[in-house]
This record gives sequence, structure tokens and C-alpha cells, in this order.
Amino acid sequence: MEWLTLTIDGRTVSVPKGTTVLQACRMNNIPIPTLCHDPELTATGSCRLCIVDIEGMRNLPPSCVTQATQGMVVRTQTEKVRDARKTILELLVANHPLDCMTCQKMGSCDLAKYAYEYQVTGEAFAGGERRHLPIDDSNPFILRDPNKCILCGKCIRACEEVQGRGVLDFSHRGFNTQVGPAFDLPYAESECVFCGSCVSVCPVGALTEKQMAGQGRPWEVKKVQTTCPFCGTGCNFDLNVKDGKVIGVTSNPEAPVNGRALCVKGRFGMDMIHSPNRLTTPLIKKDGEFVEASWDEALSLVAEKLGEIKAQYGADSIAALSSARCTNEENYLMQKFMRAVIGSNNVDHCART
Amino acid sequence: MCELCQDLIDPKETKLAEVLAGYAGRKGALIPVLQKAQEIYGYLPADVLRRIGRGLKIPVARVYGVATFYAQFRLTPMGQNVLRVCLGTACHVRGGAKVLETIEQELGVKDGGTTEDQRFTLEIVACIGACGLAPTMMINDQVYGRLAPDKVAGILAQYE
Amino acid sequence: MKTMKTLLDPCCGRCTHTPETPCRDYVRCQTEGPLCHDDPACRMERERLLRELKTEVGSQKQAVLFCTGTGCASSGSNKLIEIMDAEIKKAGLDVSVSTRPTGCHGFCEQGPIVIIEPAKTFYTRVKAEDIPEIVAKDLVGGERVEHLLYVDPTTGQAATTYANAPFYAKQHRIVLHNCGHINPERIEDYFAQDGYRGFAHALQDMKPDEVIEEVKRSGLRGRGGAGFPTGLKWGLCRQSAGDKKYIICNADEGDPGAFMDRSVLEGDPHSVLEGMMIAAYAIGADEGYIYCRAEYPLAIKRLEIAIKQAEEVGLLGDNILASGFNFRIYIKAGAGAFVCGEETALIASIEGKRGMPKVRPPFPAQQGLWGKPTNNNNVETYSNVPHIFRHGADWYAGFGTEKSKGTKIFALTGKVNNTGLVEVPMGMSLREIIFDIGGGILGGKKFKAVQIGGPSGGCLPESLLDLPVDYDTLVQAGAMVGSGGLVVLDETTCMVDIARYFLNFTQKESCGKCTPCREGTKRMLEILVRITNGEGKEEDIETLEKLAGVVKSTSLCGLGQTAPNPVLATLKYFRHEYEAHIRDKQCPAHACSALLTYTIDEEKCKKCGLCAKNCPVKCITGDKNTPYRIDASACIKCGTCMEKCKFGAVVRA
Amino acid sequence: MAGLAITFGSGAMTNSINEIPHSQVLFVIGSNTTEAHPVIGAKMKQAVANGAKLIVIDPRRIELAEIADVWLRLRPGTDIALVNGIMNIILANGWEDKEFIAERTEEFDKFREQVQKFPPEVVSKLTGVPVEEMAEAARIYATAERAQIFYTLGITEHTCGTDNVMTMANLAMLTGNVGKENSGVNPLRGQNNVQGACDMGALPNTFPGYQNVTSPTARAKFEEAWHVPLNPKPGFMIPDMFEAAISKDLRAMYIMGEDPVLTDADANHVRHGLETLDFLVVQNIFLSETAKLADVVLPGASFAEKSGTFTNTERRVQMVNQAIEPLGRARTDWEILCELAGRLGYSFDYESPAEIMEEIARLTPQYAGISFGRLGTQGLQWPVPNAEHPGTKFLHEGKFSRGKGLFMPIEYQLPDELPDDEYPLLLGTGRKLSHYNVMTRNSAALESYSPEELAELSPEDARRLGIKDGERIKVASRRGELETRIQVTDRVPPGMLWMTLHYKESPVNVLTNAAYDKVTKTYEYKVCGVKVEKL
Repeated sequence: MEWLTLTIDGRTVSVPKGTTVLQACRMNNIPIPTLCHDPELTATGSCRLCIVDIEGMRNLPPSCVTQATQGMVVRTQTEKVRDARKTILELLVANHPLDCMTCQKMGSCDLAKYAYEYQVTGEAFAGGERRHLPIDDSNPFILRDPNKCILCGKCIRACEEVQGRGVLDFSHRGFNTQVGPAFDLPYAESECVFCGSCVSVCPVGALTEKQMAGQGRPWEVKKVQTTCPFCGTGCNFDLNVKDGKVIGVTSNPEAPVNGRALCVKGRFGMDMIHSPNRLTTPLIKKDGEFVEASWDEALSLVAEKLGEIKAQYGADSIAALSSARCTNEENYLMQKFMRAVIGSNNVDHCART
Repeated sequence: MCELCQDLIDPKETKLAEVLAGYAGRKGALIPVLQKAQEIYGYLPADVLRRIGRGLKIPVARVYGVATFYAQFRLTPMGQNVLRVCLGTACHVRGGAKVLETIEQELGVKDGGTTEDQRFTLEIVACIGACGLAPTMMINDQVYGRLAPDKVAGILAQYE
Repeated sequence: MKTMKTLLDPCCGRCTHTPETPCRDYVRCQTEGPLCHDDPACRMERERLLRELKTEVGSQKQAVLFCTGTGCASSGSNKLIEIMDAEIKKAGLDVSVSTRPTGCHGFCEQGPIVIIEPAKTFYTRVKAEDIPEIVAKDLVGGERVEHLLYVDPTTGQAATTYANAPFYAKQHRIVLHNCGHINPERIEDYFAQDGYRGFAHALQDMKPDEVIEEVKRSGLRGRGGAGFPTGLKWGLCRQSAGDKKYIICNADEGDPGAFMDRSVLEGDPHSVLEGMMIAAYAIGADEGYIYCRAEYPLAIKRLEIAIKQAEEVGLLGDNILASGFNFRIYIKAGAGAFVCGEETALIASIEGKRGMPKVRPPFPAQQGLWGKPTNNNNVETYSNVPHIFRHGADWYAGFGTEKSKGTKIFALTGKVNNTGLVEVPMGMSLREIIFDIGGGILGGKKFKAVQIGGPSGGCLPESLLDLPVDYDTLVQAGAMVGSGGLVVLDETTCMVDIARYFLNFTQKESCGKCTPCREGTKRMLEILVRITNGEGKEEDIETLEKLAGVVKSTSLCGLGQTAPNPVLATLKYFRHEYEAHIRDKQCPAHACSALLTYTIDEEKCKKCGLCAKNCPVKCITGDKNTPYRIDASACIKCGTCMEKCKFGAVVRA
Repeated sequence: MAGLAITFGSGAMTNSINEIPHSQVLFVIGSNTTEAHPVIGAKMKQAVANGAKLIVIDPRRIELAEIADVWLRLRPGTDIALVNGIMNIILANGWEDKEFIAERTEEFDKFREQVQKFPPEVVSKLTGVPVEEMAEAARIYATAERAQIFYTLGITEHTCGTDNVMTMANLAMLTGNVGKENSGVNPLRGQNNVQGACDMGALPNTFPGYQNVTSPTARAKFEEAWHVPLNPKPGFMIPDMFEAAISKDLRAMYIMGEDPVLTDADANHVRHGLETLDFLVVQNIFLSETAKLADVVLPGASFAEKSGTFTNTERRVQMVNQAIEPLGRARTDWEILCELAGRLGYSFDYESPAEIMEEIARLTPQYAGISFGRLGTQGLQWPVPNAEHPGTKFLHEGKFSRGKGLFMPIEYQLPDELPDDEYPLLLGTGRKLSHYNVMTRNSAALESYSPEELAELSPEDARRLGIKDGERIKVASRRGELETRIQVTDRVPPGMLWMTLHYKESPVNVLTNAAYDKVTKTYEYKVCGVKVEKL
């Protein structure tokens, strides 16, 4: 591999040929703000927040789409660069609601993070025209507030490049540009299948998980990576836990099979865990009705009954269905239970559905 | 196809189907197809955009995105006469804006609007390339040059 | 042989040229006269036809040329041809006189324009009722129709011929040479002007690299905007590896106030095709696209005809002139987006997408249309090319300045007497263009500034009138050649309003992709609107300057990067006008209507009622007994009343 | 599963999910991937966007059919005939991989003889697929440098399921499209841990790691490990269990995490079997339709409440990490089993699932190198023969698990029950995107989005039967009847009614036929005859 040497903020760094200036910075822990950039999606260089100063180049090129070259001299924090970034943030904020206090994205909003860092007050360009578009509350999964959209286009690219769908696109142009389904319809009336990839890449509060609204702030939430139980693909994601309760699911970019992609069930079906229909106590049927029982009572009865039947009719008169939904360890134990404890090979599971 | 169904087929739909068939599998077909569809229908109804998306195997959101990007495409029906007021530089410095204001008052519509009686659709265009005649406007294919606010009413009156 | 009406018709058995069996010498044969047509009858007939086409001295026939460009056509020139044909027939002149529709002469303001050849008599503003007179007096009688001749408003002299009119006298028409002269719908006419000889020369006598070298030597630079050297551009595309390459001709002339490409397309479409063909050969492309505004239906129609004719004679297709070179050209009608003049947006548009520019690199020369190396030039650039190969790079480089060679077409408009298209050598001063060719300021008003280069350009004040017009000096002065719009502004033009006008345009045409252009131009416009409405704040100028700087240095494409230019240039030269609007709430040019009021001076008013009668919004009331008053809330401040009042009773403040 | 085990020596998916976007040709048969395996479906669409060719074989105009280069709309249940026809075309054109056949396979001649019985014209009549389309599919698949086959239950849930699968293996071997990256035969497993459950020996004939219970060596190994003598007789497969219950050969059942009343074919028959038992224990997280029949119901824990591993369709063993405590008095299934074993006099002395995995690794060759410590966030794809092994991305490189790939001559057979005069419509069943079997009905969000069955019926049939979109109908088969709402759509061909298995209010398995594949005893969920009637 060919390596290039360049200077960033006075530091000499080496990167492989083909690296962008942004990648070169990030490899070397040099912070660059970005909004439209995503390592898994095509680079569009549209938000212009990642601009840097490069010797010999007129204007301020965006680092995300500028290839590093041998001997390049890059400055990421000059006054001109910081001022331009601040102006760009001011322009975005001037057309963005300032309801951060009640916004679901608070604490994980990239725009807020950079606005804070660059000390954007929200007063620049005050009084100018703002969008007033209807909020899309049409479905149980995704809340879409187009007024918060910063038109980075990541959701469009995720829908197209990751999910192969193209439900979303830009429409209209210039200041009137919008992102959404065809005809600016709500999601529910579009061909959206609610995989939520758009939500997983949205840097602001334009696309949020509806179920998580009001349920917890990022700093209160514990994330636990696990494997989805809803088909054989084996997607991984993070369960978001607050106060011993699963409040929702977020993508985990490290997931080996799926990356951030999920489907509607994996991303939005986890309210099943806390369904009021959950069984929370053993039940014993008495006179045709279920009666709540203690574990001791229930397990004694099972042990007693199985013991009796085995004694009377032989081990092969007992069968078990193990489960393709349970873990390997549990399946192992169930077959061992049947074979070693009961003494029969009568164990199967619904392997085919 | 049964005879009954035959009668129900809209000739416009047949034309659109022909256009789509002609462009099937061709690269870069979307914009010419939209242009032809607009010729057929006079504008681009939502169902036509959906049909075009299906026919060209392009997501309808992209079709809509393209249709709303270009000034030529209209998603609502046009009036009987299309009045294009030029606000190119030459027309602007020679008083095009005042002509426009007069027309707006006269018709009671703004850029992109259609009068209630469907008589006119008003559009502002950036230059019709007749700068020598500034200020200018076009009604349908007819160019009117050397306009002044007081000439507007008389010209408009010529159109049904 | 009797059936031979044009040089394209089948003739003697000696000629075997068809697209399938191409003859190497076809172009020479068409332009230089019959080569191997051994049959004497055929040879004579061909010589005669060619001579007639060239309307050389000695020809028995007279030709009446009618401009059918958009300007003249809108004034009814097509109808005039019908009338003329009928009149000629009636007078029994149909053997010796023919009519010929031509492209634009550039002097649209004087349209419809009629020229009699070979005498080159130049008639302007011809009406239907003038036709019998032209026939009787000129064609039959051999006398000029005096009242139809163009009279120079400054000297009062009538111009007897085309070249006599001051508007044309100082021009040097290379690209526009055929416009207004040949019938653009006939390839024979183009051949008769040595058409396709440049291409044949490049194809048959030069290697592709030599072609590129020749273009480099000519010094030709892109006529569409920034003036990138054309030869260099071709070279980059040639060097890009690729099994497939494309040529694009940008005919999406979007600058308000520019219409030279339209004139070339309508008046001389084959010159554009020829330029593209030379480029394709040099680069190694076999497919070309012309991206033309749908708003130019006539241009599209003429291009379609031209392409069909070129295909029919085997100049487009496979194995062109038995060289093994293949090339085809397709037309794509643009759908109305200024940003599609930007080449990556134009490519996206051809691909059927939203015309949103892409970041460069990769440049189109590396990865353009459908990811393949693509060369893109505009109409005027391509139509310069055939001349370079007909006359040589050195001849071409003889025009212009050291770094800007050749001629440039400008659309001279605004507050100037002679508006129209002018083609002048690079380096001519603004003063010569505006005052000598343009005939000075309209209505004897005072010159204030000239806006050059459209929405990306800037305004230059009187002190810079002697600046030679070329790429580099204009950029240094804060404007640019751009596509060549040249709008003359006088003392009644408000410079803040001009900045607002251009910002309004670019803001509307912003594609919306990148933040600074999408949001920044909107906020700049809001500030400018505020200032012109008399609501400007002291800090607005500083904010504008800062915002302009950021939009310029951080926008994705040329549209955004140059959008602040009109503001920056007006701030540079006319800052005082901004200050007057903000501090004094006054528009020095009396142009900003929010800062104006019209009232009627009762003492001067004679109660004639002319103002009320002419008011387009009927906001003036009064009669013989009641004093005339203007309802300020309904007044649109158009100034008609003031113009109409014979007594100076309408007061503007 | 069994089909691939016979021909290749291993029943698992040969390749990896993340090879899909880089594929050249995808041959998708009997799999509505974008709905049943949405993330895999998305990767297929990425592949198409990257230029891959897509062949889709399905009676329904599924989403992938819309973007396919070739879509073969075959009659349900005619897969063998169709693929044999495709192979006939491949052989006729000489597109087979002669070198691969010679070096890597056996029994080719018998197979070729069989395929000769399927000339394209005859196959076209049987399947309803035009010859040209078949030829195009054959050309694309066979002339590609690399091609992958994908299938799901549209292939296996037939009385000829095993034959179907072996036919896929034949096709891959014929063209040498197996044993390489982006090249193989890939059954997409339906349930999250169906691969793992099989790997773990939750099957009546094998111990963990597919070690046969009838093998004395295998038995000896497990007897030594578990310190008990083991039963050499293979046990009942599911359909046998219900039969045995009815015949009183089976007296008690312990059902963990399954709901056969809803998910097994001929539900009324299943219900009858369970009701006949002397004793039924159901361990589940919901009071399922099956649990309602139980004598004792034990509340298990959901995946969020326990740790362990799932093995996905590409053999990747991945961690399930506990996020919350079991709800109420619910307990994890493994703890319940340990407790119960103890009460029956056998100590399951495990401190944690990690310890269970240690035992699994000791006894299961494919899992030998797996431990919780190694799985981390990325998991491992078996076989992992030792603690240093990085896992296996694709199978059968250079050599099949069984040595040589075995060509199997396959005869075409009709589905067990086809529509007739009395039951004129063909019922097909499957899943839709918004639900996973029956448990996601307990997600309020998914339920509100997709609350009821919408059986698909073609516009032609709807018109003929006088049924309009959104109306309710009664559907009956020889075994039972139900009510459902109708969606009129040209996704289904005329003559077909298509339903999902998700809704207990319209429990489709009261209709389905319990005829099953002779090897795997998988029910023929995909074809039976029904009649409908407007309500």
C-alpha cells in the first residue's frame, strides 16, 4: 500500500493513498465537525461543515470529499475556517426550531453539539423566513418533523443504498427543498416499510423513534448489544434500557451481519418485551381454570407427573418440544433433559417454520 | 381484452404507455418521459408520476423529486393561456417588475398561479432571449415586446 | 440531370458517396466544387448551384434574406416571407429572385430585418405593407426604400448596407459569420460557406493529439463562464482511460440577458455540430449530447434538422468519410433549471436526475456522464472550433489579447440605444462596445455602470469604462466574462436593487444541496430586500459582506461560489448607495418603490385626467371639480402618471 | 436441511450474508426474502444495484420479482420440474462445469439420465413458465463465473421438500457453483435460532453436532460425558408426536417456547392430540393457544432477560446479552430446566449459560472453539474446530463435508392435495414483513400497524367470486375453516389464495394439510385446496 505524508495543524501524519482529508484527520484524532458524512454511505459533500483550509486551494474545501495528497498542508482550526463553520451553523439554526428542551434528540443531536461548540446563539438572521411544514405523525414507529430537517440527505442515502428502497428523496429545490416520500405524503401513505434506517442516520431530531419519545435521555440509557429474536438473519442491535425497562432499540454500527440496518420488527417490535400479556407467574390448571401458583408448587407437580408417567408408561411416553426461539444453551439443556434425565430421544422442535 | 374494457381506456393512457414502452430500458429516460407526459396531459398528475415510476423502474419519490426540481414541470393543471413574464436582466432594468405588478393586479394571481376562471396561468421566467425588445412577456407562443404597465390590460383582453 | 435541385440530389454515376459507402473527398467536393463528377452536364450543374448558393457576384439571382430568429419571428417575419413569395410571383420575378429564411442578425431591436443580396441592402422594422414597395422599388426598380433603412440615432445618417450600420461596423463576426446569412435548415448552405472543411481537415490530415495541440495553440478558452483553456480540457479527457467517452454541448443558456447561444443554434446549427465532431475525434468519443433549454423550441427544431441532414450525408454515423471514426449526436431538452449550466448538474440532468451538482474531483473529464470520461463545452466554444481548423490556429490567435484569444459575443442590453448581439475581438474596451457599437445611453441619460457576466458577474462603474474586456482583467475588476451578458445601467438604476435582483435570481435557482448556497443566499436576499424597502440596519452591510465571503468560499458549485459577486461588486463600487438606503432611507436612483411616493401638485395640475386614464391600477381619482389624488396604498409606483403628465404636476419624492 | 446433508454432507447455508452485496448472480427460489428476511433482502437489492443479475422463482409477484432480470412465475409445487428443466437446458448447451463434476462429485451419469426426462417444452407445460424465460434463467445462472442459490420454506415446506433441496444442490454442482465465495446453496433459516436448535441436537435422531443417536460411538461419548446410559432408539418427530398422543403411545409433553396449535399444519388435529395427553407442560412468555391447553404453565424469560447464544442462518454463533431482569416471577428457561432436572434426580449444576457453552464446546465438534469470551460483539461462524480457529465464512472449499458431492436423480411429484372441483383455490401460506410468527402480535406498535390478516386474492378470482377489496370471507378446506379479510392484488396469480400464519383470529393452519416430507417430516404448508365464500 502506498502511503502519503501530509501536515495537519502542524502535525505530520501518514495515511494510505485514497484516504480523504476527513479520514486522515479522524485517524489521527483531529476533530472535524460533520453532518452529512457517514462512512457507510456515499459522500455528497453537501453540509459543508467539514471545510478546512488547504494550502494552494482557493476557497475552503470540504474534507470529506477531498483526497489527501502527498505533502498537503491542512489547517482545521484557523479563524477563517472556524468563522465559516460558525456561519454555516448559524444558517442552519436560523431555519431550525429551538425547542431543544423537549426534543427527543437532546443529548445526541449533532447540530446542537456543534452549535454549542461554536457558540451559535440562534440570534443571527433572526426574523427571517422559516419552514412551517406539517409534522408526520402518521404511523406508530417514526416521528418525522420536517422543520427540524437540515437536508443532509443521509436518510435518503440510507433508504436507497442500504435498504434498496428509495422511499425518500429530495423534492422541490433551493430554500424550499424538502426530504420525504413522494408527493410529500406522510410515511404511512408511502411505500415505507419502517425499517427505520432513516432514523438511525438522522443527525438531528427530524426523525425519531416514536416509542422512545419521553422515555429517556441518552445519558440515562444503558445500551446492551444483543441478537434479534425475530428471524434467522441474526441482526444485532442495542437494547436501550432505563430503570430496568427496555424503552427501545437503536442500531449498533458494530453489528457483524447487519451493521445499522434492521427491519420494522427488530427496531420497533421490542415493546413486546413489556407486553401486558406477558406471563409473570406459574399457573396450574385446576378444574379447567388456571390458578396462580408458586414455583415450588408448579415444579413439584411437573416433576411428580413426569416421574409417574415415566414409571408407568416408560420414558418414550414423554416427549418435549424444544424451541428455535430459545438460546443454544437452553436447547442443549432441553435435549439433555430428555435424553439424560427422562431417557428418551423424543425431542424435536419446529425446525421448519 | 374485452370490448367493454376497450371503451374504458383513456387515449392519453395509451399514449403514455407507448411513450413508456419506447423508453423502456433506456438510460436517462426520466426527464424526456416527463416532458412527453406533460405534453399528453397538460400537466403531471400524481397517478401519471406513479405510472412513470413503475414503467421506468424508478422509485416514485425520485420521480417526484425530479418533477418538482425543474421549472418546466407542472403538478397542477394549467390555465387555458400561459402568460410568461420575462424578468431577465434587460427586462428588469427596463421596468419588467412594474409590468409584472400590473399583471398580478389585473389577474389577481402570483407567480405559478392560475386564475379562478382558468383563463391564465402566470409564470415568471428568467429570460426568453428577446432582450432587444425588453420588457417582454409571452402569452402561449406569442412574444410581446416593448411593454409598459398601461399596455397590459389591452393585451390580456385579447385572450379568451 | 434535370431532376437535380440541390447539391445533395443524386447526380452522375461517378459519385458513389453514401453513408454506407463514404467517399473521403465528400466535403471537399461539396465545398470546393465538383471533383470527380466527370459528366460535363453534372459538373456544370453543380458549379452553377454552388455559385448560386454562395450568391457570388455574377450570379443571375437576387436573394431576399429574412431574419427568422426569435426576435424577428415574434415580430412576424415568417409571415413576411409568405407575402414576399407571393409578391415576387405576382411580379414575375420568381426566376431571378428567391427568398431565404436566416438566423438571427443580433440586432433584434430593429426587427424584422430584411437584407437584399448581393447588394446587401439592409432594411429594418419591415412590416407587411412594406413588402410590395420593396418589390416594386428595389427588386424591380433597383432603388433603395429609404424609409426602411436604419438611421443612426447619434449621427442621423442612414446606413445603406449592413456593414455601414455602426452597430455592425466595429464588430468582427467569426462565430456569427453565417448567422443571418445562410439558411440554417439547409446543410448545402453551410457547405457553401466552407462548412465541415475544418472537420474534414482535422479528421483526415491530423492525429487526435495534433488536433488538441492546434486548439491549445489557438488560445481558445471556454466561452461559458470561467474561461478554462479548451485545448487543455480536451487533453485531460483524452488522457482519461475509458472504453467509452462522451461529448456534451451545453446549450442550456440560462443567464438572464444572454442569448448568443440561442442565436448560433438557430442561425448556424451545423457549426456547433462541426465543433463537437472535431472534439469527439480529438478525445476519442463516439457519442455526443446537446443539452438545450426546452425554452428554445426553434433551436431544438433546427438542431434536429441539422443532425438529420448530417446523418443523411454520412457526416454523423459510422465510418465517417471512410476514416473509421464513428460519432452520433443526441439532443436532450433541459427542463428549466439554471444550475444545469454547471457541468456536473447538467450531467445529472442528462442522466435523468435532479440537477444537483456533484463535488469535483472527480472531474467530468475523468468520470462524467454515466461515469465515463466526458468533455463539456458550450455552444459558442464549439462553434469557434471549425474556424480554427479552416483558417489555422495562428490566424485565430491573431485576434484578442495575450491571454484571451479570438472574439467574444456579448448580449448588449439595458439602457443602451442599440441592443443586440455583438461579436468583438477580445480586448475591446467597454467604452467602444457601449458607446460606439451600442450607440450610447438610451434617452440621453447618464451612464452609471455596466453589469457583466450575469448572476455570477459584477457591476463596473464609469471609471472602468476603458478596461479592455478579457477574462483576466474583468475578474481582477470584480466582474467576469461569464456567458457574455452586458447590461448597461444608467442613473435611474439603483445598484442595491440590481444586487437584490441577481440574488433573487440565484436564490431561486439554488438547487438546495449545500448549506451555504441554500440558506446563505436566502438570508442575503432578505437583507437586500430589507435595505431596498428602507428597513435596513446599520450592521447589514457588515453581515452581507461576511455572509458573502462564506457563501463564496464554502459553496459546492460555481453557482453558489459566484452568487455573492453582484453584491460584492456593488458594495465595492457603489457602497454609498447602500448607505443612503440604510441611513437616509433614500434611493439615490429613485428606483426603489418602497422609498418613493408619487403625489400630484394641485397647483400645477390642469385636471386633464390623463394620469388617471393611464394608471394601470386605477388608483388616481378626481374630475374637473375635484382635485386629482393618488391613493398611496394602491399605487404600484410604476411612474406611468409622471410620464404621461404634460404639466410636470406629478411629483416623485 | 436433510437434502443438503445428503448431497453435501452439511445442511447449513454454505455462504455468508455479507457476501451477498458482492454477488454476480442471485438465484432466489421459494423465498420472499425482503419480507421474511428483510435485512438479507436489502443486501440482495444492494447486489442488484451493484450490477448483480437476479433470477426470482415464485408464484407470487413478490418485491424481488419486480426488480428481477428474470422472474419465473411457476405453478406452486412444480419446483423440481422447473429446475430439472433448467438443468436440461444447461446440459443441452454444454454450460455444465465438466471439471468440477469430474473432480468434486459422484453419480453424475444417473442424474443426467433423469434430467433428460425433462425437456423444456414438457416442463413449460407442467410449470406454466415459458421456455424462453427458463432458457434465460439457465443462461444467466450457468454462464456466470459465480452464482448463489437462496431458498426458504417455499422449497422445504412441501411433501417433496427434501427432493426440492437436493435439486438445488444438483443445480449448484452441475455448474460448479459451490465451495467458493459468492457461490453456493443457501437455505435462509426462518427462525432466529433454528440453526442452533438443530446444532444442539433438539432433534429426535441426533445429539449435538449431528452425532447420530443410533451410533454406538456417539452414544458412548455422551454416556461418558453425562454419566447415564442413553436410549439408542430415535424419538418421535413432531407429526408423529401428535399421532402418538392420539393413539396413547405418548402420555405427556413438555413444550418450551413453541405454539404448535397455531404453527403446525392441520391445527385441529394438533389440538386434538394435545387434548388427549395425560399431562401437558407449556413453558412460554405468553399464554399461547397451546399454553391454554396445558396443565401447568411455566413463565419463561424473553431474550432481553437472559444471556446465551443464538446461531443464525449463516452459522454465526452470537451473544444474547441480558439487558433486564426477568419480569415478575418469570425465570429464564435454562434455570427452569436446571431446577426441574434436579427435582427428577439429575443434577444440572450450571452457574451460568457460559458454563453450559463450555460443555457444548466439549461435545460438539463444530462448536469446539467457541466460548462466550471469544464471541464478543462479532460472534463466530461454525465450524470452529479449536480455540484459535477464526471461524468459517463459507463451506465446502476444495472438498465437500461428505467428501464428494452426491448427485441425486430426482423425480417430480405432485403436491399431496391440489385444488379440485370442491376446493378450487390453491392456498399458499407464508410470512409478512411486519410480523414474526405469532409472538410479535404482542408488540403494540406492530399490532397497530398490521392488526389483521389480509388474504391475497387475484383481481380475476375476486371478480369471478364477486368479492371486493377489504371484504371479509370464509375460507374452508377439508380440515377446517376460518374467516379473514381480503386484499385484492395481482401479487398472486389467478387460482391462488395466499395467507400468513400470524393471526390467531384467522388461524391458517386449521386449513393446511398435514401431509409431510418423507425425510424431514416437514408439513406441506405451501399447497392445499380451499374454497372461499363471501360473508
